[in-house]
Amino acid sequence: MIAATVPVKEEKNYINAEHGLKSWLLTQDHKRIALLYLLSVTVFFIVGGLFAALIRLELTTPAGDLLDSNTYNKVFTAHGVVMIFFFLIPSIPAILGNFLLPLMIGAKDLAFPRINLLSWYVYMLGGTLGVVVLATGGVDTGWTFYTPLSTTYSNGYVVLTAMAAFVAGFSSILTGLNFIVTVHRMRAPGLTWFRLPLFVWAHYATSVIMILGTPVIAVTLFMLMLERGLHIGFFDPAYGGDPVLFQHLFWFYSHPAVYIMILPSMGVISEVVSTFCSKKPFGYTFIAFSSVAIAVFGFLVWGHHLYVSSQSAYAGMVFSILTYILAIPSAIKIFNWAATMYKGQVRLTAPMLYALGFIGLFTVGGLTGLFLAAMGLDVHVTDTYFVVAHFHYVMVGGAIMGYMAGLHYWWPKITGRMYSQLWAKVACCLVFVGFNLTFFPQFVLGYLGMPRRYHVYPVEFQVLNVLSSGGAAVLGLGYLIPGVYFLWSLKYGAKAGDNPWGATTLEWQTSSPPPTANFEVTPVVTTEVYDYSNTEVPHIV
Amino acid sequence: MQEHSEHHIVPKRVYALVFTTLIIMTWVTAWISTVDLGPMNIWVALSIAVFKASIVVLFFMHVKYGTRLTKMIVCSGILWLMFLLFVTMGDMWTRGWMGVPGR
Amino acid sequence: MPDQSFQLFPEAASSIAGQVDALYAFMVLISALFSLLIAFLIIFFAIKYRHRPGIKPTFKPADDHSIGGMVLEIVWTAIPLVLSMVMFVWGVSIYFTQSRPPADSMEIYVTGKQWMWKVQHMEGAREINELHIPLNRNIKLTMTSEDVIHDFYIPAFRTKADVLPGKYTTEWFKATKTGAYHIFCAEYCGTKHSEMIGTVYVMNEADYSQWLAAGSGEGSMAEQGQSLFNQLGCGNCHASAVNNGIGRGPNLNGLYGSRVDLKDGTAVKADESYIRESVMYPQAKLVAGFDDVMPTFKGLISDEGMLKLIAYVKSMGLKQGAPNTVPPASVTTNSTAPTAGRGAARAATPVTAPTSAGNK
Amino acid sequence: MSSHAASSHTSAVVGHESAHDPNLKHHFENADQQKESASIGMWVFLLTELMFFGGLFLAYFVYRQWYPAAFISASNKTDVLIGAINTTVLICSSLTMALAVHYASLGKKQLLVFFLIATLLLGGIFLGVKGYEYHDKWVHHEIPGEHFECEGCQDAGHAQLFFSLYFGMTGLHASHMIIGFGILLVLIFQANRGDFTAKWYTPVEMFGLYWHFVDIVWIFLFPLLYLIDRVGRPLL
Repeated sequence: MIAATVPVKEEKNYINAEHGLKSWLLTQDHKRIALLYLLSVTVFFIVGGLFAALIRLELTTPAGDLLDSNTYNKVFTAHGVVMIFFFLIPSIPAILGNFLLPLMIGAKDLAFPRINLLSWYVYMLGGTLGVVVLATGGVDTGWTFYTPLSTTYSNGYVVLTAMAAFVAGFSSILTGLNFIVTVHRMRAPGLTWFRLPLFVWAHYATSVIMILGTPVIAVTLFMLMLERGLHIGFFDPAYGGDPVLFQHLFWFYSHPAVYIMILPSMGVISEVVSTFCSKKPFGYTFIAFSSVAIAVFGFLVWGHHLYVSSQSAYAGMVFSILTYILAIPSAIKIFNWAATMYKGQVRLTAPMLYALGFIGLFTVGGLTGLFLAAMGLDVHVTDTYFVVAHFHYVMVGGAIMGYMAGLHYWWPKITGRMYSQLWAKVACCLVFVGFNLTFFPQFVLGYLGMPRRYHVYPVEFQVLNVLSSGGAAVLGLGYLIPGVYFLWSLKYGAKAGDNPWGATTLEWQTSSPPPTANFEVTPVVTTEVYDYSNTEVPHIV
Repeated sequence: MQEHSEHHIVPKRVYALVFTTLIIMTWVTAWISTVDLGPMNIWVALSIAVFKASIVVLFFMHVKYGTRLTKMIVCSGILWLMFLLFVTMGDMWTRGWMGVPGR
Repeated sequence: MPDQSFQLFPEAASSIAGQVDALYAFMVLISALFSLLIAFLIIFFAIKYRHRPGIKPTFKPADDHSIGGMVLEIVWTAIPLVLSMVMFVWGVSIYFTQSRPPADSMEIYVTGKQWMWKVQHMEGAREINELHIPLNRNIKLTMTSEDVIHDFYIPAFRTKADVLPGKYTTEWFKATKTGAYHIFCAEYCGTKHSEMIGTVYVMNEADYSQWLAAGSGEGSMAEQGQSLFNQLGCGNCHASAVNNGIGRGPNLNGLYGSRVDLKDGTAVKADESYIRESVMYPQAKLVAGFDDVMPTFKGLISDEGMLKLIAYVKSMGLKQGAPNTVPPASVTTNSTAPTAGRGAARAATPVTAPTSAGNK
Repeated sequence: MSSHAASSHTSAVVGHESAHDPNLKHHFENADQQKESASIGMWVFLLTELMFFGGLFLAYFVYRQWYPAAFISASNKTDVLIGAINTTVLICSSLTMALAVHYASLGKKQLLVFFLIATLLLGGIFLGVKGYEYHDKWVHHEIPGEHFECEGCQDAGHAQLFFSLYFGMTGLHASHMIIGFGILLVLIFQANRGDFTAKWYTPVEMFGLYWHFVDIVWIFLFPLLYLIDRVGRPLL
């Protein structure tokens, strides 16, 4: 679709511009760094997935017959740490955001390409530390590192694990910093704030959380390391320290971190839904501002994790009402996406299926969050499988569905190749069915009272656990298939055009894959970003 | 939106004034800690510190002459720090208010 | 043994359970309605407005205005907001019923440690990983932990509370059905977290008294607390139910629940946590009018021993039934008595040096 | 925007006119954009630094509120004279840093180098004095942990929290100073080599922001750690 005024002179693109390992490891091209992230994040996704498989296998029987208690605890800790710090948080921002942000705003690169590369190395350093912990015996604190268990009683490598998360946090800070400066200063001429794609708005909001929240978890882990390693106590009740203070500090980051995971997904969904309905997103400004509202108010609700932890009941009430208010921007997004489809030209391609799956699952995830925000109900269901089910609906049903939607949507742009729509849709359906089978029974289990992080459990919970494990197998298969057809497409996939979906955002105006400099000429934007009036609607099914 | 950061040369006189104020305030805050102010002690000390920090930010760090964006960034930093400090302290201050033992 | 048959909904065996279940049912209903609405809309639109090549779209950009963009935004902001405020108020009102123990509650003390629950009844009976309670009585648990954070959770009663080291938290319930129900530790507490479980037995009043009588050979908690009190030499300085002290420390009669004026001009309510802190960190909150002479008893008293002392101090505040039954003389013969463990063994030090035992 | 928008792309190429500026990175359109980006980036970074210290400040406020007696008596064990002198030293280094930036913007190389070196020396004095204080605490067993002692402290049990915070906060501050020290060495070398001109001295300016930030942290640490209620004690 690149216009006639800007002919593509040669086949050179960012992938074949240079060759050799060194050209990748020392690259400052945001697109190549995105691919480095894609590779490493996928490895951690597989590792985290294997731990999940072990957990579900163990829980098929009430007794602890596959793993001993200590190993089981290390396995779920590893699953949590790997999935959260090394997969979910970097997944969309560092891969898709990195690749697309400059393209979408018509820039040649992010503001600080070297810092971008540094962030990948910092991430890899954190990842390496994490792998060292896993290889040398793991840690059993849970990903929440609650004191005094982590500081005094745990028998694993707490300091090293905290160090891994600490280091990975800096990678996230560097990415967020880069995005903020880029959005402020690198936009193409004419690209005003309200012409920005919603994906960019979502990433801007995410970056705000990254740079303001991450340092707090960093200093919390710093204190944790001092206490565990050097006995310089900050939280130890033996000296009058307060373990609840640790929980405040921890959740000040870790609750907004949920929005680091979900906001970029929401950005993806806005793009995908708009493109495959060939229609400007309904309520563009509402969606854009709801992202910012979530980023700001997301910082004021963390105490809803602490209703039963001896936090003041008054503070609990304030956190509860703020949580309910925070639910509104998410609801607004969902309604706007649905309304975007009204009178659109809907094409149920693979990315669109994932996006619709996202809307459904995130709705359930969000609504069950309301259960947990209700103080009286939370007292019963907190720390049970209800919570586990809820946050998996948000993180797997939400964040990962959105990630898959984005990967399928921009795959032709990233690689210049098409994958099989049929297989992609089959995989999407498997993921949807498998996911619900895995996590819906956990809501029931949670209300029955099965606490989370239980290695052995009373026999009456077995049926639901077996259902859940069965679903996990289907879900795992659903995630394996894309790996196959994506790899297949690299060699055998049909060449994708510059704009195979009929999208309007700037990244589709350059070639697929884009050249190193992104655009031959810096684009000048003169119209709204979602103007479909002159775009052909390709029929893809 | 795109304000240009005009190359603003701050006169040396301003630096000298700020510096002198900082030094004086340092010794004032040290002295005032020996005065019995009861619970106001910490608030007086913090107010002096905030004043000192403000003039460093405004003049040494040139925020007074900076763009609107820089000012916004500084303000949002302060706002978020207040989120962290006051919301958490809010928990500590309101323990026991609602007649729930231990909470 | 709790019921082991397959269930989809937990047994409701406490006075609060019905209220929690009602809110749950309401929220399930609202959630189901919204989820189905969204699911219906996206499926319906996906079919109705599917792309058909060659057919011109009926949509014009102005259509978004014709279906009332702003009005819709307001509607779908306002409706969820109103519903969520209902949930908020409802949730809070249940929470306060659930977490404020009624004044007439029967007290039971719980100590968590990796990985067991130790229960002390006021009458003296003690049990591990089991909790026997009478039917239809308000029960208040006062809980603490010896090591990490635990959480005492009884699903059938729809209630739980974290159990923290170094402070006291509470939980109350009124069981409405006899039977046996699960106790779970709901806060991850290390290797055998999932084995830190127990059973609560709800019994008829008669069965309960019988059970209680069988297990209280060591005297009531307050009595045990009194002997510990004497052993540690607390009475040398503090006036108590049986002793006038010498006034170096505050009078403990009627202390529990009262307002204590502190040296720094502030005041605190004398609750369990305050009493504990005053024994472990005597200088942290100095009482107005007294000198800083009391040594710390940190490391000399076990958490269970501390609970007994608290039970004794509480009993001094009561108008009647203050246990004066144990004469101070019996202390010397009581060295193997129930405080047990490291606490009592090491408690010898302050006793042999009573002059150093100051007060607060 | 596809063909419609694409057709409206002007063919006027922006971004090549300043290609001769060796300090302009290829992906920026002009020097102004580059400088602005660096400045925003630095401020955003300082924002994260602020939140980073914020966690420790929060812990400080919570425990000070809970254990005022312990905090007063433990804080009274610090040496105000040394603290005040060190504060003065750090403020002086902030002044020299501000002047370094000032002369960099005027393109006066000699004065730039002079004031950078002055900043380095003052920073060094600060760290030296801090080291002396740490040593003193070490000698008096005031390091939290097994051998902790707090002679004459009221509520010694909780006083340990004060010293944990003292070392946590000043240690984190000192580590920022040490990092700054390293960067200063590089800047002095570059300035001396003549890398900076009146048109381009961004690294000096950005480092100035960092150095002032570290100064601000100390401006808060000094009253919070050294000056809690010294009523009835001599000033020095």
